[in-house]
Amino acid sequence: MSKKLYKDVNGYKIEDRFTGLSNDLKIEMLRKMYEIRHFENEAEQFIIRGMIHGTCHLYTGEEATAVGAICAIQSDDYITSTHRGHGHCIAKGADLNIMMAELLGKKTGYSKGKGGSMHIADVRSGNLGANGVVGGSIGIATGGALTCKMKKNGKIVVCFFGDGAANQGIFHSSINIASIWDLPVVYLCENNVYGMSTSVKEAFNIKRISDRKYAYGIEGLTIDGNDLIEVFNTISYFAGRCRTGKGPVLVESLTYRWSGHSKSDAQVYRTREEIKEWKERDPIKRYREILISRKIITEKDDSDLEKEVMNKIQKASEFARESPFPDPSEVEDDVYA
Amino acid sequence: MSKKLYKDVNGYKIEDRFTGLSNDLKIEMLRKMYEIRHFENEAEQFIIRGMIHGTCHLYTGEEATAVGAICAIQSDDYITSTHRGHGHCIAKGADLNIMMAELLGKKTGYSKGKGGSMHIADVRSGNLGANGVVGGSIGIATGGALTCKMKKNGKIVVCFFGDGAANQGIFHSSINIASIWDLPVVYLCENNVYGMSTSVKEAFNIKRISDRKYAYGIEGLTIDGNDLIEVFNTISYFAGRCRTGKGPVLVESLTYRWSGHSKSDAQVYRTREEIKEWKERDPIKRYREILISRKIITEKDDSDLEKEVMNKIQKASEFARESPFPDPSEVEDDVYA
Amino acid sequence: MLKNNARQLTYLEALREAMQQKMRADNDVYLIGEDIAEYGGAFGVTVGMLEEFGSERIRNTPISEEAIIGIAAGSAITGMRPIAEIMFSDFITIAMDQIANQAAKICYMFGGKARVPMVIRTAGGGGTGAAAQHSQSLEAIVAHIPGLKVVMPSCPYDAKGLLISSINDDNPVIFIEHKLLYKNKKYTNSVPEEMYEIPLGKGDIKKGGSDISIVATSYMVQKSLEAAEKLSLEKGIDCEVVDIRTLKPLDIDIILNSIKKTGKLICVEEAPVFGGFMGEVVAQVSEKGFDWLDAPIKRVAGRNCPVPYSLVLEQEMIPGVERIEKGILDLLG
Amino acid sequence: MLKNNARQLTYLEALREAMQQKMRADNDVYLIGEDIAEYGGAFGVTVGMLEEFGSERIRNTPISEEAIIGIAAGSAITGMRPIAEIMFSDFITIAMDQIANQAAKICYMFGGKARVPMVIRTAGGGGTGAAAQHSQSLEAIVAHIPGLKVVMPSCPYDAKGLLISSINDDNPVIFIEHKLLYKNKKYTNSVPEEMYEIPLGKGDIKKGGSDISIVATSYMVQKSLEAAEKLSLEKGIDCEVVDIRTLKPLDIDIILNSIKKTGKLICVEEAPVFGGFMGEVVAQVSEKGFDWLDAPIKRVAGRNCPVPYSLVLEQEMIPGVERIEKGILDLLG
Ligand SMILES: Cc1ncc(C[n+]2csc(CCOP(=O)(O)OP(=O)(O)O)c2C)c(N)n1
Ligand SMILES: Cc1ncc(C[n+]2csc(CCOP(=O)(O)OP(=O)(O)O)c2C)c(N)n1
Ligand SMILES: [Mg+2]
Ligand SMILES: [Mg+2]
Repeated sequence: MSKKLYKDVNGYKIEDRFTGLSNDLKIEMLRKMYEIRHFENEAEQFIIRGMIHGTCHLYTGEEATAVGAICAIQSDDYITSTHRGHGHCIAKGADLNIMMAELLGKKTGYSKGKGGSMHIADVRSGNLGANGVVGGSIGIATGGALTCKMKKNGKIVVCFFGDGAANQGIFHSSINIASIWDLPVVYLCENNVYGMSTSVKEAFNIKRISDRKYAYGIEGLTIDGNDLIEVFNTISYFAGRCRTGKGPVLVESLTYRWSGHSKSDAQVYRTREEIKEWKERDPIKRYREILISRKIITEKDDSDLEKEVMNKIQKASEFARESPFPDPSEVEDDVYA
Repeated sequence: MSKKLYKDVNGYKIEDRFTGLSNDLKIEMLRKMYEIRHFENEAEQFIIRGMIHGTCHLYTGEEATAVGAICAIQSDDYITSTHRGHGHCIAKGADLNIMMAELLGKKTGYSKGKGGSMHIADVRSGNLGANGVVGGSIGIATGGALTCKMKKNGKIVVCFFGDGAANQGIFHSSINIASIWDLPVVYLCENNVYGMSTSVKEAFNIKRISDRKYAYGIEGLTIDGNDLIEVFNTISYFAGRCRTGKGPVLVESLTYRWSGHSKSDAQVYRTREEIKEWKERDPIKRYREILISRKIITEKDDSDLEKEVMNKIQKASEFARESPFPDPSEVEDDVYA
Repeated sequence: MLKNNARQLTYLEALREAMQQKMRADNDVYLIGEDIAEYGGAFGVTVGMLEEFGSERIRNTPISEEAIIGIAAGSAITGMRPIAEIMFSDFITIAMDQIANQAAKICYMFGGKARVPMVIRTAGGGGTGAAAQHSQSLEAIVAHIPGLKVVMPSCPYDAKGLLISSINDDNPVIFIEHKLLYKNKKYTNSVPEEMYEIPLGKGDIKKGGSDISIVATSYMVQKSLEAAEKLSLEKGIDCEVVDIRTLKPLDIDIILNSIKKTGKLICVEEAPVFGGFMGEVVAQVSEKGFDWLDAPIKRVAGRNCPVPYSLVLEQEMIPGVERIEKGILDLLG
Repeated sequence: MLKNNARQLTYLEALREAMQQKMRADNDVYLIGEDIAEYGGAFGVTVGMLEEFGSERIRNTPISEEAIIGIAAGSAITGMRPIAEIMFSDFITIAMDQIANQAAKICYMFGGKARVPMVIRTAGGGGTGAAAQHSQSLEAIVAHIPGLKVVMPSCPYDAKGLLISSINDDNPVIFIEHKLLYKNKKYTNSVPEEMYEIPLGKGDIKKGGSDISIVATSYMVQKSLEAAEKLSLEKGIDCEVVDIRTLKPLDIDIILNSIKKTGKLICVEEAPVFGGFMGEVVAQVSEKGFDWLDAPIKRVAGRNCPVPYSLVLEQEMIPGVERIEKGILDLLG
């Protein structure tokens, strides 16, 4: 790994670990972002066509945060996710077929159709699950980190949650305990400007959510969540710090939710201009251009890659559509282990 | 009122409002502290003699915080209190007879015997009640402040809570809302070094609980909670600030609980020396000596005052003992308004 | 019904009108909750209210259920009459201490010397594919707590009258609305324009009948009416449908009077059957109406599992018209 | 009983021994809660455990019930077997989202692909003068939630065996202890030294009898036994006392078998009667045992109010031996 400095920010000497990565890995990250983008596009199609019973919260526009953070940790580390969880799940290595099947409520889905979009989980890949309760997974992540510490297994947890979740009580009580016990958790707040219709300006009286670190005596930083390289380097740095037993950190990743909150959102609370501005900061476009300019891929490679991904999504979609529904008789299965 | 400076601390230019008070008021504060001290002594006697069904949390040693803070606000301002609530209740002007009767579960008590020590409340005097749930009153205080704001009645709320309560979720979610809405609340954290057996060192990874103000973008300070004059001047200052619509503040008052947590506490978690050290910082002794040295009272005035208070407590005790128990038939009364 | 004028409203419109009228009449009434301002609430109940009443009285909050209820309670003790919206009833769990230990008990703990006039409006029930954490029917949990009142309207007319009564009540009222009723044109009914109250603690016979009594709550009242109609047409069975409307206080007399006539009782609710509210109904009827019963009381309710996501499973979990019909036929033997 | 050796333990000692033995045998078992280390827990249950197991496994927390349960659940999914102590059962309300929406539902929401082996130990019940926020019996609330198991031991022998089973169970178990049993020498009994399990979902006949069945939980089992003894001596009435031990899963068969014999049922619990757990017992018995009943089922339970402070009121709120006796006599007519 390169020991070059990426950024010296607030005294954190964040190394440039990105540049030294293999090209394969760099391209893999682009692929993952495409997977998320096109998975969400397909999910949106399903919603429009009324094939999703329930709602979906799309991750479109925030891809760099999930992919940058998850590629910065080990594959057997844990994450916890949110109601807007497809991106985290894909980045952590879930199978797209099985995910898509879950969205359609099929027996072949991750939860056999019992969980759906809001409870997508692939525990085997270390994803401890999406969560329909805003803030609901912050305690769970903290508990996962306690396991890591008690079992001394060298693992860490990345806990994703939204800006909205940062005002729930469990944010406070959990991070405090993680701090006094030096638990290895990266609390990663995805500040996408809104919690449903409520802007962070309305919900907070502080400029940076990461400043809440002062309430717990922990480290933290606010980063550009649409810049995959910044996310990757920062989380690499802090994950490493966690792994050496120095306790939790609070990172705020600034990004933007392109879609409405969920399928029934008229978006009266924001302007078209604002959305447009943010779309110009498309994390995929930014990263792709870097890879092209650094000659890691060509334009052609890129469009091939995207096509390949779109194909894969089509396959997942077919798999999901063709999969059987669960049998009603299974309804009371799995209530207990 | 005097405009002299009491302290310039962290840029807060806290005026000396104490010196300009009338002697009567200064003596009144000493009286209130004696009332609390002797009320608690009497309550302890009741506990020892098995006359209190249930438990009591004594405020002994912390008198300057309740009295200093409550004398710094208007008599029609609100307070919320805690499980350790006798001191707040007395300082806010409750009748000692009625309080003592409540402790003994008598019909003549503030809650007709239904609440007891842990739920002592005198709503008419603006005391919105003690609370058996640690942290439980922080939301209520915030709601009281919302009323003040919506009704534009010029009142404020002082919300008392312990160091232990500062790690509950509702501390976080309530103060955040008070901050974004500029509600007039003084959040007054009584840091008495322990939450039951757990020391603040063990429960926090920060030096000053008042630093949690940075999480909400509010003002605040840590003060010597055993120095009545410091408490009075600081709360006067911040209460004034609240009243002008500048939003909530977080004040940490450093003090110490002399007694065990409750009647069944063997106190294995702290040393005799520590208790002794703190007893030397007796808030009553300190304040009395100041009044004497400033010739506001003589030694004799002081001992007369204390005797007078002890008499009053004896009367309260008699009143309570002689009062009738509620009738069992009343048990389902007052469930609904 | 108070008045049978022709104006048809949806459940959602009736709820909104109740709040608007109360807010116009009483400055102490205000709304507090998540996304209730510009957005108009997750289900649109408060659409337009920000424009009329402004942000001082339509108080949009961060996502902080526990604080919402604590603040509502604190403001209620000091003179306001808050209506707090908890977006999904599943999230009352986050505020459960403030609901059950604070709001519900303050009046009693303080010997009647404080009152807590507040309404917690929340959307309950499933059928929307929102899965385990957004579909629960948690009324049994709050109904058990002394000091609370619990209301579950099944139609627009009741929604308005019960909400006005709840706002006027000096106690904390948990007011549980059903998501599938909000905009449902099938279940509109005529709603008087003026303010009117439906007293808390009074059930309503939604359909008279003599063969069997069906006691139901909320959306299940509508499903029971459909089942009753089908059985009437297809088999000539004459069901009486009793909508208890308020779980607490419970109008046990209307139930007892019904079974005096029919001798048979079936209880229908959406929540998982085990430990559900209908256990209370059965227990009271068993105690007070044992002699009038000529068959065991039957419960038709949700299965004992969380609400599943997949449509086929969700329909299996939540009772529908067919399951109610089958229950009735089984009971009639 | 498994073994009738002579060693008498208190309830508290039995609980502590169960935890000690499991912790010695399994490194994944650990304790988390407030004041459980030096202090030994508010009621002394964990006294001495810090010395034996150290602060890594006896994890003293700040006052943060919601985080305690969330952390326990997260550690359980990832391989630990936490025992979380919530000091008073009243405070499970603070953690209710984590209990009811998270721990209880994870297994189901994830299609059985995660398990949450955790025990929440908590002290319930009144009689200690601790008033409305420290005396509740909230078992009905958790028993209604699919995915939870709910255990309430009434004596030391059961306490140990049921706690061991609860720790061994792969699901979240709410284990409600009674404050008046902890150190009560009146209710010690012989407890085997070895580890033993009492299966969850099996009730126990604490006293056989033929005239009437008393179904009770926790401390009310002891009160029922006292009432039964008095009635036997004074009136020759032969009561059968059924301790259901686990509310969920519920051993309905042991209850049905008992009423087959007696034809009469009285249900005794400490919680306010309205919406209490016994409604479920009554409903199941009404459905499945209607023909065996020759009298209405009666409930003797807490009054419909918060637990009051004053001794005279508290004794009126919570059922005692006399109220149980009276209930039995009324029922026997
Ligand atoms: C406890 C809770 N309250 C309210 C909701 C409804 N809700 C779902 S997502 C959401 C907004 C969440 O905002 P944020 O945490 O910023 O995540 P984002 O949707 O922006 O990714 C709300 C209010 C919920 N699911 N859970
Ligand atoms: C929610 C809750 N958890 C636990 C308790 C038990 N308990 C009562 S007081 C107390 C300590 C409170 O500490 P702190 O807030 O510092 O107040 P202090 O007693 O020091 O005045 C605890 C743990 C409680 N009453 N409420
Ligand atoms: Mg957001
Ligand atoms: Mg303290």
